[in-house]
Amino acid sequence: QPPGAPAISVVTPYLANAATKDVVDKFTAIGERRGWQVTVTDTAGDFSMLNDKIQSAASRRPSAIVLAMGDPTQLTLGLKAAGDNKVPVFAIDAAQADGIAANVTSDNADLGRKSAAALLEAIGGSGNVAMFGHDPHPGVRARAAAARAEFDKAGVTVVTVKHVPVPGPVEGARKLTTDLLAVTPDLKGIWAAWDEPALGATQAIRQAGRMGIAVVGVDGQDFALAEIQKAGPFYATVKQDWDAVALKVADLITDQLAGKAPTQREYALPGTTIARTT
Amino acid sequence: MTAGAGVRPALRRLSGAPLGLLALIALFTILRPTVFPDPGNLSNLLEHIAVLTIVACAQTVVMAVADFDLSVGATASFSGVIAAQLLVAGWPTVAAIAAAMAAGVVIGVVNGWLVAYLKLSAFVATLASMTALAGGSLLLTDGSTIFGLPDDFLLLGQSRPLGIPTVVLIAITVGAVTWFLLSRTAQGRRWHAVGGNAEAATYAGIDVGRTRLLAFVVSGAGAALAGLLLSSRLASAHPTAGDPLMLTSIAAVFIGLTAAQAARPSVAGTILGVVVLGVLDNGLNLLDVNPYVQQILTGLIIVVSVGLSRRRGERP
Amino acid sequence: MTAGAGVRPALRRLSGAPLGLLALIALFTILRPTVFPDPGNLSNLLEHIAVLTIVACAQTVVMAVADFDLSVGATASFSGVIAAQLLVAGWPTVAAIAAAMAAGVVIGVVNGWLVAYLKLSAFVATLASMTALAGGSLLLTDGSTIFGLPDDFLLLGQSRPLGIPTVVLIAITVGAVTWFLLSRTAQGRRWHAVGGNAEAATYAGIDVGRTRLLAFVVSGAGAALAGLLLSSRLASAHPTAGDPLMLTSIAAVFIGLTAAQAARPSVAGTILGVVVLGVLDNGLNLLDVNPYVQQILTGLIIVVSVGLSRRRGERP
Amino acid sequence: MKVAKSPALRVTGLRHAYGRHTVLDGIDLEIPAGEVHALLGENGAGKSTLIKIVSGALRPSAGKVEVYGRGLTGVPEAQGAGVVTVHQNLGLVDGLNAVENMYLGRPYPRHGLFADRAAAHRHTAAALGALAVSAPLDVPVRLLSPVQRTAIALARAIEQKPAVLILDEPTASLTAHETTVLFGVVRELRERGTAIIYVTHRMAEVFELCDRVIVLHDRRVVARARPSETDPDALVALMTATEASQAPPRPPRPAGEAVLSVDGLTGNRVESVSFEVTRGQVVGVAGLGGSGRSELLRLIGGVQRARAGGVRCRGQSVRPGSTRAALTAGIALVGEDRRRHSVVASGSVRENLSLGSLTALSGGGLMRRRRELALYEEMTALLRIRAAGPEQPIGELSGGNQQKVVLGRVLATRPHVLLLDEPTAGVDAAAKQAIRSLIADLATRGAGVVVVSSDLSELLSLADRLLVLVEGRLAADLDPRKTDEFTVLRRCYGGAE
Ligand SMILES: Nc1ncnc2c1ncn2[C@@H]1O[C@H](COP(=O)(O)OP(=O)(O)OP(=O)(O)O)[C@@H](O)[C@H]1O
Ligand SMILES: Nc1ncnc2c1ncn2[C@@H]1O[C@H](COP(=O)(O)OP(=O)(O)OP(=O)(O)O)[C@@H](O)[C@H]1O
Ligand SMILES: [Mg+2]
Ligand SMILES: [Mg+2]
Repeated sequence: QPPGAPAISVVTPYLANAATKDVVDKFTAIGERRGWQVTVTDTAGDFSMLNDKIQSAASRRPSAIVLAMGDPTQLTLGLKAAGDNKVPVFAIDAAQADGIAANVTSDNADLGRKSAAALLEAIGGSGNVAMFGHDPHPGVRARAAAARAEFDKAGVTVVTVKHVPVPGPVEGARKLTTDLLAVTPDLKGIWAAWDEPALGATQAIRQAGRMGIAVVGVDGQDFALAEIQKAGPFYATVKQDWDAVALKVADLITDQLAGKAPTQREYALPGTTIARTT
Repeated sequence: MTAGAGVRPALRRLSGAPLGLLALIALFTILRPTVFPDPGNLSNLLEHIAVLTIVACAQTVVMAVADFDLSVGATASFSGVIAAQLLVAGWPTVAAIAAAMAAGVVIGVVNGWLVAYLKLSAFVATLASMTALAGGSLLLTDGSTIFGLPDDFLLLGQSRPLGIPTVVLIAITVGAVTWFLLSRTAQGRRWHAVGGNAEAATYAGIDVGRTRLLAFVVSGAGAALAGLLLSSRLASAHPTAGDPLMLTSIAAVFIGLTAAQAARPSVAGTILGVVVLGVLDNGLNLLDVNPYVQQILTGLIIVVSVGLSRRRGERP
Repeated sequence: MTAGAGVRPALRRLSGAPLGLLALIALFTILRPTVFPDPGNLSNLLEHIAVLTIVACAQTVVMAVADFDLSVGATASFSGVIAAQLLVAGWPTVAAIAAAMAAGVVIGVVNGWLVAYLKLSAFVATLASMTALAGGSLLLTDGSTIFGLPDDFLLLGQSRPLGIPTVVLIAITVGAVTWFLLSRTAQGRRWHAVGGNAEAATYAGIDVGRTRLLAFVVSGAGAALAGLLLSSRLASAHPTAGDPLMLTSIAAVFIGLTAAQAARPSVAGTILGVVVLGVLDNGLNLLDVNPYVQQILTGLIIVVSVGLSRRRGERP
Repeated sequence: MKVAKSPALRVTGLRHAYGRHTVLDGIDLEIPAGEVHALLGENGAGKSTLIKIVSGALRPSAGKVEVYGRGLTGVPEAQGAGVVTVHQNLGLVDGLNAVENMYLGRPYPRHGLFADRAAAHRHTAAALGALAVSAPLDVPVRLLSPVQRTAIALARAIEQKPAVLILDEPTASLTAHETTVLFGVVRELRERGTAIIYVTHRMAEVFELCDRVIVLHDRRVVARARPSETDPDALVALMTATEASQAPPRPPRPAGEAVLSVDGLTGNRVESVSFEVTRGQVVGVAGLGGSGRSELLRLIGGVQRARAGGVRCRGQSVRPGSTRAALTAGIALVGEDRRRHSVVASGSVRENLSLGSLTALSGGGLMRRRRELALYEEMTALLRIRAAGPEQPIGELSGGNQQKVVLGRVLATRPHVLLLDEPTAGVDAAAKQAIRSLIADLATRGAGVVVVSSDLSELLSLADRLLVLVEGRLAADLDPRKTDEFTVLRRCYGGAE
């Protein structure tokens, strides 16, 4: 990059997560094509450090900071430092908050609703379902809330809500499912907040031979698509449009560089359901 | 003065040990009389603890030499990633497995060398290799999950000859081999002697450095095997899949030590620890309590069940 | 033989210790000559390591009695959650802080009681309380972040009287107090004595149980303080905010031990360890390497810098 | 001035059992102020157990302990009543330095509000000086020699101005010089009215120092006597309940070929030491504390790497700095500090015995239990080890019996050269005799033996040749049959011929 190229700092606590990595890579690629100097920093789940990283980034006065998938309520200190240094912060899949110019996200409520709808379709609109979530993650939490509302509306019983351990979500969900199957003979579906626990659930169901139980996930990761193609328990996933998200953020930054502030505080982009039937 | 005086306290010590476990089993059997003692559930339970058993046995060896290995989880993740990448790149299954196991052995040698010859504390050395390996796994996979592994590789973790899962058979074998190594061979004596008093071991003509290094090699190999089974079971390799094994494997060894009031780690104690953790997890899942309450209960029950297993007596 | 014979090796030991750190600093100064040694960056660095310093100092006390405390991270999270909930419920700031600190002390008493009197191994006891506390924090917050804390509470972690962050001042105070406790008071000598040889301590009339319990109380209180600072800094309380402190605090003590080739934990060594970790993190960030590669480098550099600090000599 | 002899310590109806194994039963003692009572008994007779009870560290199964009429229950109470103990294992914290150990469990002297560390330092140096020992005060005591460590433990006890002082084998690792100084200190304390219990396995000390002798055997006190009313043989007979047999003086052995050649060996303290040991020869090494005797053995045995010089065993040069290489070549070493160098406390008696010859006791890497048990039987019989069985944790054995297990471990390697550092420290009279005849026996069968001992009379009676180390250098090569203790001691101090 030529000297004087706009510097963009990307910070995230979740780079070990495939979706995060995916969208960050896409954004980086777009940015570099536009001649920006993009740096990426990960804190492996540590929010205190994430604040530190935003502060450090801010003190270097980049053209913009991009926060990928971090809960902004825990980042007031970093966001304040960015504000003090007049560095705009754009968020990917985080949330609206003071100090964030705009948040571009897959619409988590939409993801929740669409995935719930897919599961309802798979189980024929009635029966018992279980939900696998991870509340400390705000996006996942929002999805789960929307899905729950959808199930309640359809009159489907949510027999249990499980907390998927991170790290190790696949194996964790697999064990949870095995135990769940032992106590719930009439289970018809499992809703997972993202694809990895859905994969674990699928494997447990397959091993138990209860092939009638349907599973849905969210994210549209490659392995999920592969599972769906097998026409096994993994019925559907809702793909987040990371290309669109990355592009939108890049466009907002381009505008910002041209002196145009974003018109909205949040841009929520819908997801696409990928089901066996589609 | 007869041999009885020495044997009896040893027996007493052993008989006290599984008390907490029995209480746990009784509790879950009462609360879930149809589901918990069901053979299907028990077989599930065995399958769930198989991978941990392997890592915990390997950890027992390192802890017998009074060190510990924080890198087992990262090694397991790494080995799974290596195997998966080679398989996806078209290597034959056997070659990929061999390469992953070799990686585990190399990691063990490096850890062992750092601890035994560079004299870093085991915590620092294995924390460093844990960090580096975690970075390595992420770099190799680019943070994502590798899938599409060939069917013959999946047999390792998913087949059930005669209805018994292969992973369980492998875990039993690893347990038996480790038990045999630690308590029936000259090498096992060396490990225990170095762990008990390294200086005395030196005076007795034992090569302390080599003994210590070998223990890390065992744990590296054990962790690599666990990683292979994990990725075969999950039909995919994730760069952090093995990470939870670190803390739980050490916990299993310590629970065994504490419950059996033993002066040194033993495979029997470790397996007791693994089973306690496994039963607890399975039982609480079956009870379907709130997942957060389940964590609270896990903590409390570990204390109570391990405490129950103890009689008044010395600290291990 | 004169006293000189003893002083010189001690000096040599000390002078070797920061070698790795100096090498690290030199490296980053050469690679990033304008940014790294900049006073602004160094002040940032201090602020970043402040919370860890507090927890690591508390951990040093527990490790001086030859135990360790895995629950410090969970205790920090828990204390932050307690304070935040009480604040949101309208308690005065001082009362909420007092309650959170009291929670830390109670946790310390429970841990200490389990280890010192129920004779559970420190690993099992503090792992259990870590698990239970993690569940407790999640239950209290329902897994989400508490925010909207009053401004006077935020002063604790965010104010900068005379340009120096309050957290740094608090960390310096905690470091000084812990150093004084450990190396200048009778209680400190009791801690070291129990850690060095509990039997000899008993013979010398030291109440080993109480001494051990007190160490856990210190670490509980230190962790609670760290949790308060953390949630004040983050202006919010998250149920897992403090978790990473567990491994890093133990790592800092061990790095200090290994690098200084000391026989027992010391506050000076621990702070060396904290600074090594802090400089490493800060420097690698400034270099802008791929975050996965950064993890790999972190592992490698820990080994090299700690290894560099060692001369040929005894194992700590 | 003699203080009136009121009973300072009274023990009544004391019984103690470890599990079902009763070691003390119906013990009554009365120690008046201003008297030194020797406590004798063979290894495992229960002396240390009795002492742990009196000092409050161990709760008895029955009976009571009173000091000046006050009943005692724990260590703090006992210390409050003025009972001070130097335990057999010294009770030092290895990682702490001499000053910190000196004030273990006690506050430092004060200077106004603050602890006066300089004064603590000075007191420690002075207290050690009073015992004629100097030691670096600011290194962990684990780096110090046994003499220095013993001195620290003794100095700490004496500093506390005890009403009742209990010394459990204080001279086990002291040389003649420090022993003499210690006796002076003990006599002084006696003059000041301290009641003293003195445990020893050195018969001469009983007659030199003590006012009374108490003999423990088979859980009970079997004799109380004035030294003037008895003699060493009678005491040994009481302790072992057998007739004492005097070992016949050894015939001189003809020199054979060299089994061990030490050539210009140099370590930290030891400087270019050369000598040869021939087949069947017992070489004694004498020297003051810190003269480098232990280091010499460590260098030969491969525990420490020599800075210069080499070692050959039966003509083959031995790879330096490896105990394994030394052992393979046939050189076996017993270290001087049992707890540090010898015992794996977490293991059983059987495992500790086997440790030196794992290869011989295994086949294809697999331990052969039969062979191990045979070794256990052989060694317990040969060395008269008192253990409850092969599986008993070695930590439960008395100090002397642990030492015998370690000797057994080394004998099992069938060494050509045996290096023994203070082999009879803490070993009872009968076992001492057994060890001596064992050494003689080994020599007769062709092994070369190098013995370091602070017990000069023992060295003189045992050795065919006596080397004297002064400040790490070989200062004299004497014929034990043509010299006496006084001459040896004079040479140890660097005196010329
Ligand atoms: N902790 C213990 N548990 C079980 N038995 C023990 C324990 N400590 C000592 N014993 C046994 O009690 C007996 C007395 O031991 P003690 O240490 O009092 O002997 P001692 O007279 O001091 O011998 P020595 O002269 O060898 O030091 C021995 O048979 C020993 O094996
Ligand atoms: N690791 C060490 N570091 C520093 N000094 C040491 C070390 N080991 C031994 N020394 C010192 O070296 C000297 C020689 O020690 P050595 O143990 O060989 O003496 P010794 O003749 O056996 O005397 P002792 O009767 O005290 O055992 C002693 O003064 C001892 O304090
Ligand atoms: Mg004794
Ligand atoms: Mg010596």
